[in-house]
Amino acid sequence: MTRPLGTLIRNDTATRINHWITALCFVLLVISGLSMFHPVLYWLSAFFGSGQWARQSHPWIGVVLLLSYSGLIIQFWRDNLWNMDDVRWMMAIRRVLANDEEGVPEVARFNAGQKFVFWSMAVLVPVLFITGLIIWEYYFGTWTSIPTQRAALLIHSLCAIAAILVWIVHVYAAIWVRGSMRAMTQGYVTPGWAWRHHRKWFRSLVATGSSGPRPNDVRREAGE
Amino acid sequence: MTNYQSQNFIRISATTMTPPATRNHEAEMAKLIDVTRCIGCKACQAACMEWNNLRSTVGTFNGTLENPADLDPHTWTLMRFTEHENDKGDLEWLIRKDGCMHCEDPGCLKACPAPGAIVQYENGIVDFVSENCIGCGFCVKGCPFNIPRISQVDHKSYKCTLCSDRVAVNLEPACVKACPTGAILFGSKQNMTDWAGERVEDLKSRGFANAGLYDPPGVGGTHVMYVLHHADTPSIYSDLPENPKISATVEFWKGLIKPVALASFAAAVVTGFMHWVIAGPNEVQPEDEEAADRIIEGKNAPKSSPELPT
Amino acid sequence: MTNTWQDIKNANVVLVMGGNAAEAHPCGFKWVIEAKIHNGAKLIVVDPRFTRTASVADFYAPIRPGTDIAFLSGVIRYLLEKDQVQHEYVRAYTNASLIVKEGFSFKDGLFSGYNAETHSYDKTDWQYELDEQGFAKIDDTWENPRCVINLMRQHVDRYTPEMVSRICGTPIDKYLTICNLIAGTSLPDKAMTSLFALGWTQHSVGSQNIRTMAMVQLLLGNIGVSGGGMNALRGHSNIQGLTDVGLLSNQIPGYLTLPKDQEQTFDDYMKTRQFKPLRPNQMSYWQNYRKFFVSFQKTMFGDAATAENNWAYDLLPKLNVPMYDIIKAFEMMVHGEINGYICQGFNPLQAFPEKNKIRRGLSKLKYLVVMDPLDTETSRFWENVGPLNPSDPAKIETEVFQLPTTCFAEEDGTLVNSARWLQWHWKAAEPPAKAKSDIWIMAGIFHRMRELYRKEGGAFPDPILKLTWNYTDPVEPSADELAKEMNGRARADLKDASGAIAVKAGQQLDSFAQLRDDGTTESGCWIFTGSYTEKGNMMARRDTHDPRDQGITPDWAWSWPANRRILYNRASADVAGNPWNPAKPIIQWDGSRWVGIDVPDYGPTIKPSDGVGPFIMNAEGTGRFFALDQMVDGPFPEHYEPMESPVENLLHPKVQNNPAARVFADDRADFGTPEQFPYVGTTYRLTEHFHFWTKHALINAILQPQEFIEIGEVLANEKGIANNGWVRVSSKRGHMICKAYVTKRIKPMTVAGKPTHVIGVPLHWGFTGLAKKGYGANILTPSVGDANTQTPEFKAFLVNIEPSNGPEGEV
Amino acid sequence: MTLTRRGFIKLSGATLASSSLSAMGFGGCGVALAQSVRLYKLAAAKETRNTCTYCSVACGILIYTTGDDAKNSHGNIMHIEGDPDHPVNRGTLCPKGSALLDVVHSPGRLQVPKYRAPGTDEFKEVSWDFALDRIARLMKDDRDAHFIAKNEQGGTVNRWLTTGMLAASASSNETALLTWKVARAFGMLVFDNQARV
Repeated sequence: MTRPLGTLIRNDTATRINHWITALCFVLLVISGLSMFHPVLYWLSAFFGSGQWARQSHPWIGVVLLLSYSGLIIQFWRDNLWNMDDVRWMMAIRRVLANDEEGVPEVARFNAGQKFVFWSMAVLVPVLFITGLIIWEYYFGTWTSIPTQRAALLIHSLCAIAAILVWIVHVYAAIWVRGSMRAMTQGYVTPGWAWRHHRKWFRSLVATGSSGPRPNDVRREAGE
Repeated sequence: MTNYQSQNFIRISATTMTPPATRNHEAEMAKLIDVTRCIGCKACQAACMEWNNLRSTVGTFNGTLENPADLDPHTWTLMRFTEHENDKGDLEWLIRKDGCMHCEDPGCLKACPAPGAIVQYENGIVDFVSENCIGCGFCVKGCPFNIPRISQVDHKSYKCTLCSDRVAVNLEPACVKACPTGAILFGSKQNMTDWAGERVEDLKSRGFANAGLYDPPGVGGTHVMYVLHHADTPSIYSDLPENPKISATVEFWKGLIKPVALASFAAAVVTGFMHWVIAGPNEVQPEDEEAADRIIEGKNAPKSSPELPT
Repeated sequence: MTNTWQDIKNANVVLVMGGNAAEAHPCGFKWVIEAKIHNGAKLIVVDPRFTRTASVADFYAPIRPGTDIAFLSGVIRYLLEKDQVQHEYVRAYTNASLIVKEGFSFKDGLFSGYNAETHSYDKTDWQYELDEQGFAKIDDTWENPRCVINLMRQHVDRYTPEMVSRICGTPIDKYLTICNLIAGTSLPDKAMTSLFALGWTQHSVGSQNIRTMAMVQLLLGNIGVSGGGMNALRGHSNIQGLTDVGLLSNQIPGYLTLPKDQEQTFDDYMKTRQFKPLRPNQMSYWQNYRKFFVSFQKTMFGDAATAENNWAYDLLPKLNVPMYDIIKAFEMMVHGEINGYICQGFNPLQAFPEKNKIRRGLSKLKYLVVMDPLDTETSRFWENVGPLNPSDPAKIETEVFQLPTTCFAEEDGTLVNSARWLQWHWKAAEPPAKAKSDIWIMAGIFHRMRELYRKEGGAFPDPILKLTWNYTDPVEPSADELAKEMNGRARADLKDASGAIAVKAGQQLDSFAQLRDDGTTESGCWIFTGSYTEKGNMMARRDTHDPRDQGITPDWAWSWPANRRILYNRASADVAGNPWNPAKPIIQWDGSRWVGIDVPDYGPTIKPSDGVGPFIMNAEGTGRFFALDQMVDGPFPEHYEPMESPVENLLHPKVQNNPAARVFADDRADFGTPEQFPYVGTTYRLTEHFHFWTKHALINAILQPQEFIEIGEVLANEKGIANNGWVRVSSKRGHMICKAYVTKRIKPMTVAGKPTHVIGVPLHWGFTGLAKKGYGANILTPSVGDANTQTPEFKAFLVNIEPSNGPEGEV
Repeated sequence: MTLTRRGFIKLSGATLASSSLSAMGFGGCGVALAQSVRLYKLAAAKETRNTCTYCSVACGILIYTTGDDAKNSHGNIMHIEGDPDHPVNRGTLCPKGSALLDVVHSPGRLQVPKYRAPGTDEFKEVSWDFALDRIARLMKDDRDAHFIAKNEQGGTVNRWLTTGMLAASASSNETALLTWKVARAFGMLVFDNQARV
């Protein structure tokens, strides 16, 4: 991918592929899942050809999602570690929402909202996966008792609802914060974007002469 | 001649429709299984397999007389045997024909996400329409009696149809017809309930003080009912549920959560939209680029720059 | 069955003992349930196992296999002691009052006349005292100690409740409860029905088991009445018919018998078959024997049977032994005395006792012909199937023919059910591939034989060449034609007493009363006369009306004899002809004739005052407590232990087993002892299967897939046998390895103070079919039969049981 | 996923069918419901009255055969159930009777005459003529060699003991009479049926 001169790499190619695999899976899971969740959304199964196909595909897509999201976890977990700045950022959320990021604590690679999305999914995806296995009739229908399966179904649904809500936040944030989409499609952001939204990250790149997504000398950074 | 048309349904899975208001005067039918005159001969099982063209596989002896070992997509009814020693120390061999109870309020239908995969006719029969079944197994979780089974071949759910094809032409189900001792009877629910009352009286006169009819109110009554010698303890009959009802988990999952979830999705989307309207997009401003440039330039300037971290 | 299936619903007490009606005859058993629900009947089950019949019983008691005579003799003692008998019935309708000959006695387990060398009785003294006219002497006051009733009372006196309990293992309280329930039916308007089957017949005392119960029923006045009777629930769809048509070693159709060696002339033959009345005025219906026999011979040999040649008497084979039954046949076979064997729809390798002996016998044949719709083990006896059938084909020189036949759905014809109904059935489809009917095959063999004898001559061809074969289609005679042949027709114009022609020559007969002994009538089976008349096929009738709703449907099919549905129905009314039970009359005297819902088993216009007894086939006209010389092992039933028994005979240790039973030397050598084989084995059917047939039917193979035995929890614990674990069950004659079903339904019984365990062996598995392969129960059973009928003793023998590692350990 | 290729094709076919019915929209609900009940399968089958072949209750049965007996229609038995008119069983059948269809069509039904030669370990298909000719030959040779016309005392006995026969238990009376006639014409006495076992 060509990148205009002077821009910063927000997400490298592998990350972006990983993300979009995850995103695709998630969307498909939402579609197929919702088609089995509420009668008024059953028509969503038509995207899969039929309800039978939607039902059949859903768990397999879930498996892919789990693997794919695991990749994201590996890549992102360190940058999503929570710290006191995040608390302060959260306290200043009203200013953030008002598009006024001055006076908000400087943000490193990810802000608290992004971290919330990341960690929510990091919890919800495995729970969805495990409960999903329990209710995967074809392979595991006889592995657990029916009351367990009923509980699993309920937990699966609740987690899915939560995940969808988180996802809505995530998608809206991507739409709302201009430039974010390009960061995940083409991978780069302008220095001004980085300055505006992730000033701390920006500074660390500049300081190490890195063009992103991570500072050049990680050890030194870590050693500080 | 045997097709039920939409007016004949009182419940259809995964729909939000209102049951048809016409044809509201058909008698509810019911099968009455008089456990006290059942000899466990399995004629009902054989007749069911024969009529419905079902053949499970030849299994193995499993330490009981129950064969196949469990209900399966080819075994829609199964005799279950319990060797029960009563208070007096006498043996009672309790034999129960297991199978779909055709609940008035069917848990399977409630749980089913596929429109029209499970239907209930006005005569009370709860039937699976395989063409619409998506094989999710939710009916298995929804059923308070553990009846439906998912085929490993076509991934669809199967259970007793109460011989809806025979009943549709006003015949009794195959198991009912076959039963040598009249332990399975079929008629209007009213008729069956009345007859059960007579049976219970006879049983009480023979020393079964707790004889009674099993027509569990928790699922709104059933269209398959049992006469039990010990109606106070149904669970001794191979775990017949004491007070079956649709699990609270299922009720919650298929009840409150559905609208709440949709509403919360809508709310989230609307909130986002309103935020957009009110606050608008968060765009990078020229000042931001300038500030950034300054930093970058500063970085490229002599190392003495005070602004830079070390 | 003396009564019909539906008639069971009229019973007040149903006693199922010596059978398992719910499992073996579920659809007939519905009438027991009907009796319970609509007639308030009590169901009593006496069985070594708590069966599916017991599961719906009002009262169940266990009994050790092979001790039914002790149990029922005790019931007789109880009834006499409590005086709960139907007095009027017993006096008028039984031989209670007749006086027995002086020489008859019973001592230490033996009746008078025993010959220890031949294991048989000289039965000369088993008779009544006769007066000058040859009639039996009688004492209606019962004061004469030689009255049958007094001898019987004396005979059963030893069967006290304590003794019964010690022999049978039945707890005394349970036993007395049952006695009390049974005794309740001594009231004239109460009836008990006895439902039994092979649980009584398959013993070395089988016939006497049934006789004891019949005596109980006579005491209670329960024979001939609605809801009563002795009801043998026959096993196979037409085993009644095959017996009626005399397909037994010593029989001629209609319960006539083949001549014996010593009956060299026809007159000799008739001498023992005249059945002169033993009391004045009695019908003694067998007096007509000659008519039945001559008419039969005319059917067989037509014009070749003449008065001059004694109706072709010599064309029939004569017997030098009582009979060549199956046990005798296989005894001969293992000794190389039989070269050829034909099995028509029969699977002896599975069905006969001591399977290993059967295989040895078959292996010595020159040829074996198997006609069957199914692939039977017998037809593959030469195959090596490992331990399940350890034959060495290379060493077996038998030529085997496996001939495919039609099944029920592919042919017309009649079957006789347990209630003696002849029901016509119609062909529904063609047989598979090249399968042919048994009629076609038998005709094919006959025609080829006849051709060979015509061409080549040979040993005594006369009966073959003279056999009547005038069928329209000689290759495959139609069922209709054969049915007409059995009914019989007039060979000449038959005139009635007034000289008018009653039946024209060539017409079908209406009744066996029309048969003559002058050669002018013919009938292939006299008891079936009336089944296919000039009016048509009576067996195909389908009118369901049931007058009085009492379980008699006179116009449904046809019942032998004479379309009579309840045998001995004259006994349903008192001496004056009024029904004992006015609520359920069968026939009654209306002042001029007998009227009612059934055909009277009696002369229709015989006045009650004539004193003709209701049991018209018996020479004295009454039911018999004392059986005269009709049984080989005694005129009264006596408890003898099974040939293999865990205990000694408590009544007479010196006479342990039935002294009149025929036991071949090598079979006796194969009996085990309680030291080696301490448990009682008993074989039986399961309701999901029919013998060895339904393992070929997929549904039934699914419903009961694999061989197992049943064992009580106590013994299983003692032996370390787990439910669903493998066990090795053995007898002196062989062993089987199969699964164990550890159950609460078999409990140890205390017999003679010791715990006795029963092991149940269902019999349905073999090495062909769709179910899992198995050994078959008869690998264990002994080769010995009932003294009278040679029915094998399948229900009581000795076994041992051990845990096993399963069939792998075996191979 | 354990979907085999063949299964995949089948499933795709089904999918195509159902999706074309539902056309992206609101499921296939309305269309499918109209066919929710299986057609009553006996509507035009031929009905024949018969008697159950197993025990002696002799339940009345109705055999249903495909086709209308037209010349070109080779009827196939497709269902058997109880005859409600029959006074004893009144339409009921036991587990054996209810499964009669499976014995009629059992894979264990014999199709052709077979012969096993001495010392061999297999059955070979033979013609009926071969089988019956050979049986007659064996029987005649045995009868001629071992027939007993007179006993040791010189009395006429006319019996043949070296070949025996077991008659069936489920064959008709008519078969029984014919069998009796043939067996006794030969002089057979080793002759029994299943009455006792």
